[in-house]
Amino acid sequence: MMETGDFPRGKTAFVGHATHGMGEAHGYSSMDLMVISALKALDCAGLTPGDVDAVFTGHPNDYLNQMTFIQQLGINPRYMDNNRTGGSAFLVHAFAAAHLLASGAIDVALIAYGSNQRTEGGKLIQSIKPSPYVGPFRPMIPLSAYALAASRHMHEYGTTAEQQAEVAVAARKWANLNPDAFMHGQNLSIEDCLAARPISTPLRKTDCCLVTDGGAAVVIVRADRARDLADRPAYLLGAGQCVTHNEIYMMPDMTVTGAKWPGKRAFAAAGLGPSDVDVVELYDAFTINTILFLEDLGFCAKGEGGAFVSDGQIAPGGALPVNTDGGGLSCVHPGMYGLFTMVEAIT
Amino acid sequence: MMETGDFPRGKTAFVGHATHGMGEAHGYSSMDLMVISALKALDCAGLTPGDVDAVFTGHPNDYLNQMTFIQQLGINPRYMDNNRTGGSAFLVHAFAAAHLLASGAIDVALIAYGSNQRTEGGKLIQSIKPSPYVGPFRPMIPLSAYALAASRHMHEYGTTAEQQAEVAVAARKWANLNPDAFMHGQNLSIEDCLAARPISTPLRKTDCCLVTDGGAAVVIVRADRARDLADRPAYLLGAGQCVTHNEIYMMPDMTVTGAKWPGKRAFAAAGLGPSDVDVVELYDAFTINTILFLEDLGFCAKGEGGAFVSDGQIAPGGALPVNTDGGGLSCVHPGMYGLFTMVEAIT
Amino acid sequence: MSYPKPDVEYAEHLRAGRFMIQRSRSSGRFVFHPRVAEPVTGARDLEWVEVSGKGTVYAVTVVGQRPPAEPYNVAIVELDEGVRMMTRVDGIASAEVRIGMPVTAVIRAEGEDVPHVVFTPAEGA
Amino acid sequence: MSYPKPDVEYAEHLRAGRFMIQRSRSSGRFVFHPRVAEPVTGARDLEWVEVSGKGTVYAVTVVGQRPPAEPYNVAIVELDEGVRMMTRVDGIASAEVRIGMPVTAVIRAEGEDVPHVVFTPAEGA
Repeated sequence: MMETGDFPRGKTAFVGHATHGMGEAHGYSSMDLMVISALKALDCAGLTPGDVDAVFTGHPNDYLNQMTFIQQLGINPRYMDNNRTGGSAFLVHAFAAAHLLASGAIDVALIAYGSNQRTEGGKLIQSIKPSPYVGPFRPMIPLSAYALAASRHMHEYGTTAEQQAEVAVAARKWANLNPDAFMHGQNLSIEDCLAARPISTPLRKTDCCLVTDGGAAVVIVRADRARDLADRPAYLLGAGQCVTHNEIYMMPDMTVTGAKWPGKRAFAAAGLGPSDVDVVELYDAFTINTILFLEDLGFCAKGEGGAFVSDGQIAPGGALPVNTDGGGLSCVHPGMYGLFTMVEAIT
Repeated sequence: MMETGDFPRGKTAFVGHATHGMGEAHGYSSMDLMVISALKALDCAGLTPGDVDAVFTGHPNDYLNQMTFIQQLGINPRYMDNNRTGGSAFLVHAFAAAHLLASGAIDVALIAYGSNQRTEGGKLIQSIKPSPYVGPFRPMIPLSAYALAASRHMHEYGTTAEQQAEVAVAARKWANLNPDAFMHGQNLSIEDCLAARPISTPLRKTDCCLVTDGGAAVVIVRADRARDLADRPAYLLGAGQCVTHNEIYMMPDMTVTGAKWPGKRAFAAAGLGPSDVDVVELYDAFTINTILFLEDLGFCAKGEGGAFVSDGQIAPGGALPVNTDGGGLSCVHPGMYGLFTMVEAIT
Repeated sequence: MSYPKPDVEYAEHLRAGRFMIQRSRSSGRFVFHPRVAEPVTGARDLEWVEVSGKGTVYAVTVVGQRPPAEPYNVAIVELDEGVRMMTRVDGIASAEVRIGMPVTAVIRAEGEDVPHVVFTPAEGA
Repeated sequence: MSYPKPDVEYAEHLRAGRFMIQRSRSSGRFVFHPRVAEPVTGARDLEWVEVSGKGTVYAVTVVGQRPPAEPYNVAIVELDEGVRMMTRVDGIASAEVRIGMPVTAVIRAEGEDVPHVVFTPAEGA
């Protein structure tokens, strides 16, 4: 049997990326934001929609959105993927794209996302009723799930509200260096965070991601072609996926996220470790996420994430820059933040 | 650049398959049908849920169904895919699974589907409003789209209502050989079809697929392991995907389906052609589909599909057996028929 | 945010009594439905052009309804400019709509409905 | 169709006043939520077992509501049998629910709501 988990290290590269309508995009549909972001990302590489033969997409509610997308752009794909895994979908798309590009099944992969959830005004459709093991207890999903994880992490490791506030403040400081960030120009202090309204304890308003509009897109090709299309291709060295549960009560250890295992696989594929990393972009839907992911990806030991993010160590000027666009907490979060982590990482 | 469209011919094989609850499955949820089908398919290969490291799923309305699915079965996947492309999704899943298995990214792929749309009673959720270029005209989607295609095929090639009825009658004859088929035991004649109620002309009730419940699952592994897990592994020789449009008015030529291009790619990958094929399983959501696909896959010339299916030539005893389970027309159609074509093909 | 809002603009033209579709300045190719860029090329040079309103029925279906509601037709019409659109043929019994029939556009923009274009049989046809 | 309907059976047990969860005959492992087969192994030998109802709060959150509605708690309780479930702790102010607190199950199966299990602080704790 072949060795499992073989990733085509460095065989593919990002050659284009763009965002559009981050913040409020009045009058634009989610599809408009996907399409415009895609056109701009293709422009970066000097490519046209007709050059694309694989699309990977996300949209807040149209579950055949990839068909509308290719119809809008005149793309004739040999592979389409609208795999939904939550906001992380686009990272999984990149994993699949890398394998399919490397095998020669596809030549030019376009990953795109758009959502006008802020200006559209909360018309999100609940697609399925909650299970009988969750529904009667009325958790705010996903907020209360992360709140429960935070309560457990605080209990086991003494993580404090101040440490979680450090994550929010660091994100805000990065946002204040990014003119495109939705919260650009609005200062935030630890004291502000600690005084913010509790939503689902221990999470307060400042522990939670924004609700914005926004679109994003990236273009991936094989490495040999990348050099012709971009001055500085961003090579994809490793990727991985894991799922541990659906409903929060089924999480095997509520202080350990699924990031642990694919993190190991991605680092192994890349031949790198946490100490080789200069900048981290991760999915900060809530402040506890940043702490959990830094632990689970090996940047610090389990339980030490709170101390790790303190004293501005992940903020501008800190030891390890994290979410340098301002993150889902202070830059952009149109429902799914995942693609923005990749755009920021390759910018 | 690598040659495009490289498919890992024969490097993967189906080692398990099952259906469950075809017809009416009172009291079972769509997820139940997925889970039970998956367990039965794994049984075929002597595998357990814990052996599975990649899941590919479909469900009528829960767009994070793959998470519920892995939670139900205790699967810890390194890849999950709930890519939606309509009822064809599972064929696309097999395409992706073959590439990821061949590259070593995954070891055991489980594709599963379940839907209780019949007994649940039409509680399908319309996830997004139709576009302003379609909505005002109130087509029945997807029925009227195929009706429009049928109208054009009849106009250009003289295809008749009788020829479309031949497809329905052939499907029923196959269903009458299959005790699991929903319409087993109910005869159908050309005359019955021509007298059936018009729904969206030229399509009559007998030209349209069933509304049933049903679940299905298949298991795919690399070929070297397949020989240890199944007496008669079914090797996957070729596959392909194509999308030409989303809304019917955007279809480039309304008599040529997207099956044409991936059909060529799949045959090329396999090193085979239509004349090598003994049995065909295709997606007969409507009788015109069978005619169009047989043309587009090269079993006959464009425009000759009506004559090709006449005189019982795709029915039991005919020259080319098509949809030997009875198809979506007479066996099972829980909203997405695609996975059942694979199950029947490898049975 | 310098990108156009083509769906909005199309509807505004209809409300003003103009049946306009987009055409690429560089390729001269007409485009329907409205978009922010020409398909395939991605050219951002689409301009609105008023069209003749003449076309031909390309495909048609009649949808049955529970009586006493009347059956209605859904048609695909190919404009003389070369693009196709979904529509309905009014002014004739639905069962009489035929593929190949020449038709003329009529704007429906009254009421709260989405503005849209239907067709009637061409005069003298 | 010889497969069980575990969601239905769980609810029926609750309506009959029994808090039952599933256990695999071969492995002895308890399983929650209800299923048709043991996770990981796929063993089809799950049987219903009445449980002690004793457990410990594993995690808790208090959800704020617009006044005058009161905040309510959502908790994860680990049963002595080793499985965890989502629930609520009644009989105490939500702000006073603590991780590690021993609790006892109470069945709520009245009315039209989905039958479910909540907990109250264990006596003497």
